Amino acid sequence: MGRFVYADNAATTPVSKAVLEAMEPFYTQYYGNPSSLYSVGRAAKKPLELAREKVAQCLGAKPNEIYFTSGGSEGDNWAIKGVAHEQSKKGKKHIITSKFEHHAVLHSCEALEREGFEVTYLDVHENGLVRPEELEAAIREDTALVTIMYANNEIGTIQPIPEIGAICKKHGVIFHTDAVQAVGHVHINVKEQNIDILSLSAHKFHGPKGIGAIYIRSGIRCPNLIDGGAQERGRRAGTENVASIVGMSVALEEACKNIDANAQRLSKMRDRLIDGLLKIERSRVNGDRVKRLPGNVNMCFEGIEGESLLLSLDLQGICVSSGSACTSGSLDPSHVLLAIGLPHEIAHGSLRITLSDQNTEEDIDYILEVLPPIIERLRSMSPLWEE
Amino acid sequence: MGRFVYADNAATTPVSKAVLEAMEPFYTQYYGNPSSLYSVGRAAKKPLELAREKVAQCLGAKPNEIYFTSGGSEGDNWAIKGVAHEQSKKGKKHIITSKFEHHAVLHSCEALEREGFEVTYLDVHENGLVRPEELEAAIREDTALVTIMYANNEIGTIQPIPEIGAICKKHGVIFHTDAVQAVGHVHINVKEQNIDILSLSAHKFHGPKGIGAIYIRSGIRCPNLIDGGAQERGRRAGTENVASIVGMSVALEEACKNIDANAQRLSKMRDRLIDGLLKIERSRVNGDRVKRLPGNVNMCFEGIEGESLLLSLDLQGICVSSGSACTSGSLDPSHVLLAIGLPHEIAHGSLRITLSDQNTEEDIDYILEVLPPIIERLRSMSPLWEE
Amino acid sequence: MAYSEKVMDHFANPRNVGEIPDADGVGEVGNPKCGDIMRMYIKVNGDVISDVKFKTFGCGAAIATSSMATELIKGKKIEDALKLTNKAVMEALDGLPPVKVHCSVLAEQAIKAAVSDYYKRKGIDPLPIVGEIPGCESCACEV
Amino acid sequence: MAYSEKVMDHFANPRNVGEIPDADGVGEVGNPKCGDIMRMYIKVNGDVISDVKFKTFGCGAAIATSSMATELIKGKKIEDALKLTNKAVMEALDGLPPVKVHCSVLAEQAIKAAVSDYYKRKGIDPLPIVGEIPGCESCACEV
Ligand SMILES: Cc1ncc(COP(=O)(O)O)c(C=O)c1O
Ligand SMILES: Cc1ncc(COP(=O)(O)O)c(C=O)c1O
Ligand code: FES
Ligand code: FES
Repeated sequence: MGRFVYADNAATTPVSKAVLEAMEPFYTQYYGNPSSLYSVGRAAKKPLELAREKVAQCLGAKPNEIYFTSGGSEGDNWAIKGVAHEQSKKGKKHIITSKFEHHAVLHSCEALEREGFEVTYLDVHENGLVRPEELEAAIREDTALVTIMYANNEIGTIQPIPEIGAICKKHGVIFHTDAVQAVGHVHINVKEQNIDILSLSAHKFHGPKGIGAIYIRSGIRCPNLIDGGAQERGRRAGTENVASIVGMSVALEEACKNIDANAQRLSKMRDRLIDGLLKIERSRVNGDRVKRLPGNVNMCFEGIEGESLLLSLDLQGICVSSGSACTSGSLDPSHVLLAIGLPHEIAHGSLRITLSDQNTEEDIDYILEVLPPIIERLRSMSPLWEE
Repeated sequence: MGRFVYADNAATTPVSKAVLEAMEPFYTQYYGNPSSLYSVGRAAKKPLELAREKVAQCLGAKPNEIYFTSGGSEGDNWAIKGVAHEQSKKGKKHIITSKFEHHAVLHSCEALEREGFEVTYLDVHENGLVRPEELEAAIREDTALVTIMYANNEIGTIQPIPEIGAICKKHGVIFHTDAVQAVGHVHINVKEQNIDILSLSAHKFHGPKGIGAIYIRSGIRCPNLIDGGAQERGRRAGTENVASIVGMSVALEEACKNIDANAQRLSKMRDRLIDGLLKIERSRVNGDRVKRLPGNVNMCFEGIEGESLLLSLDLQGICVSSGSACTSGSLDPSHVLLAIGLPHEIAHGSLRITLSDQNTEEDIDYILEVLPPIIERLRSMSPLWEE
Repeated sequence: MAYSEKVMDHFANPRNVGEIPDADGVGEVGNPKCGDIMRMYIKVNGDVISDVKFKTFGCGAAIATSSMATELIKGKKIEDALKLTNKAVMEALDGLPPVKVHCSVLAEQAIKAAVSDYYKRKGIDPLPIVGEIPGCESCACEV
Repeated sequence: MAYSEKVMDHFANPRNVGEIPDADGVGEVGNPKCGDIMRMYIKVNGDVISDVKFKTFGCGAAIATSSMATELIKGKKIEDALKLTNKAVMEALDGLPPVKVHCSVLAEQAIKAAVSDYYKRKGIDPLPIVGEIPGCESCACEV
């Protein structure tokens, strides 16, 4: 095995050195409960509030609009179930989302359907983009919530968030976006983009796993998912995970500081990789080539199946995915690829390569060197492939 | 300032060196998403399942009955709201709990009351103990759930869990216990004690904050609180916080290994501290002196208010609390102390000192030296104190 | 929630603690049930508060605001002392956490209560001068 | 989910991959929609399977079970080959993750399908010998 290339940064990212260093003191030195009044408690409280300010700043929000969560899934559940239950008191029991949201959103919506809510799943078309006019047409008198992801986790397409925000504002409907894949990678400003609620997760931008945040515009009612102590101004109970919160804020600050430079460098690498792989016959790119995350490559190769492709790459030291990490173990093809209209047999042959700022041009060279012969080999074994 | 004594271990504990060392590799080396198939993913998956086995073993449960959560509050909310909603399908809408549960339990119950559930709050009497016969008398045809904490977080009283478990079993009612304060400190065996669901939180036994676990007996239906990806066998979505989960398992293993030695040493220290402080006139111990956590001291001193007491102790390097950490900032006296029948003015003057294995006899000496003159000084300033 | 250094200083070294056995006016406000009681003693010389002492049962902020309030009115004319607002006390202490604002209100009221008592003892109706002193109901806490 | 070393070995170096142009029997099972197709070619000499080759579109487990299954029947009598169960294939691979059990079922079925084809070509009704070969409906996946 020659090289090691981690290129599944949409699944998770390594924690950066600076982040780890920022976290460590909170385990053994400033370990106090931030709600405590004495010295080691206060020593934990201040950095907690500083972290909140940093996160707020990166989103264009106010610190008191930020609540810390245990990650993206919790944020999505809280936002969707909370707003839905609150709005249903006024008889609003309709939700609009898209067909290719993350399962944290889709399964939250399904849970609400079982409770009697009605959900409209917007089409995402061949290019993997929601159409604002279709969204507007779907809004009804009793629409409680619109929840559309900022960027898709498999094919990386970036949704027309400002347009959606404007439409929701115009119709007085609350707008939530699952921005787990977007935060730290593209410019977000919740005020300018009329976002009411936004969920994020630290481990997608070199922060630790198991920590995230939710922005809830002040004035928006979203009852608690986790009741209990008075932490997070009474809206999210549980002793604060100070170390991880501080780590997340450092990671986010770093990501946002370098957002333009990273985007420029990564999208160049991404495009070189896509163009190189498109030379493989009967291959295709999934999702819009322009409105996509800087580091996202998602392609299908006919005649082969995704898992055997990624295992073969793993044997060569390359970590990538087929579908998303959280559905591996499932036999169904990606709901995202089906949503953009791929037939089942092609959807099974997808490959997702997601780059971060830690990847290099040499990584791209290596993937371009290793991948084509693997595809050739798998195709030679495939009964679906007849040249 | 002479000494530094951290004696608020019921609020939170420092992370031990061994735990931190066990965590670190998962931030920068085995950072893969444990759901991923490739090398760095598998390197995270194995320790995750090993951690599950360790936690299961400490509780006398099976590994597939353990689900990782973001802490005690999430576990309590999941258990209580989940079971309640599931049981309500059969028309069971009655819950039994106690008057002095943690707010994660009480506020979950209150949320259910707003949805139409009925809740019986059992008395905890002067000694801070639920009476099994009163529990049995409260069980009705439509009782969905009994939720009684294992040990109280303020006064440390240990509830008659095996008796409660037996009664619930006899009546076919699901029994949840918030064991956040008990796990790692007293012997627990969910099977022998007929516990159906148990929530725990790592930061109470030298594990990190923001991570916990819930035991759900196999066969018990408890719908998800957090829907989404297929993690935790589809019952708790979210990319696993591998570092913290491993840290928790190491901390719990350590705590359970030394449980008897620690209990013996701590209860001796606890009793010496209590006996020493009882020499202060008009002081009292709150909660049963025998059925209490090894490290818990909770006392009231008439004529003074708790916060000024703890601030004075902080100025001398001693970290303790008045009430519980998560309600500080509230002006109400502790609901726990009111529940055991203390009048408001006395409940305001409470002090909680909670020891861990890291405390020493010298710490006790220091507290016994510093505390009496502080009380004397505060009483001399108090209009409620006339000698 | 964290206290300013000024608050901690006045908490750790409160000024004017104690009683004035032959006080000209004594006022007590608060309620043991909510965990705060302030009792203030004043000595009046002409129209000047020549001495003031306090006893407080309460949190750190209650003790600090008592101390600061006594400092601010000591040696002042009664009419000026009555102008002392809880805001002025808070500002002098470099602020208080939001949940502790009521303590400064208590300090303001304690002074008024002491002055009221002074007028009452002199047979003067304090109401037109001092105004109503709201009871515990003015704070958020349920007694 | 993690594969055993044996599975990874058979995945990385599959035995008997390819086609037999002049095969005596060819069987194909699975469905592209569910992401697994196995095609097996057998050469029969008397009552012995003298050669076997496969082509598989599918996951790592599908390729490894195909490889292992061909190894296990090569050179065996037809009647013994038909006794090969998916369990035996799994055991020979040191186990499979639960979600991948169906792949071993597919391998068992592919052999049966090839043998059926062999009998059919010889004008013999395979049903009494080979039995029913269940289709995709035998697996949990929705096609
Ligand atoms: C008895 C009890 N239950 C629940 C909790 C909540 O745990 P966490 O803060 O980890 O959410 C705590 C402590 O904070 C507790 O002491
Ligand atoms: C778009 C999207 N939403 C939500 C999540 C869930 O985040 P987490 O795993 O932190 O709960 C993820 C990734 O896992 C994601 O990519
Ligand atoms: S007097 Fe303190 S809150 Fe009412
Ligand atoms: S053939 Fe693969 S699951 Fe049906």
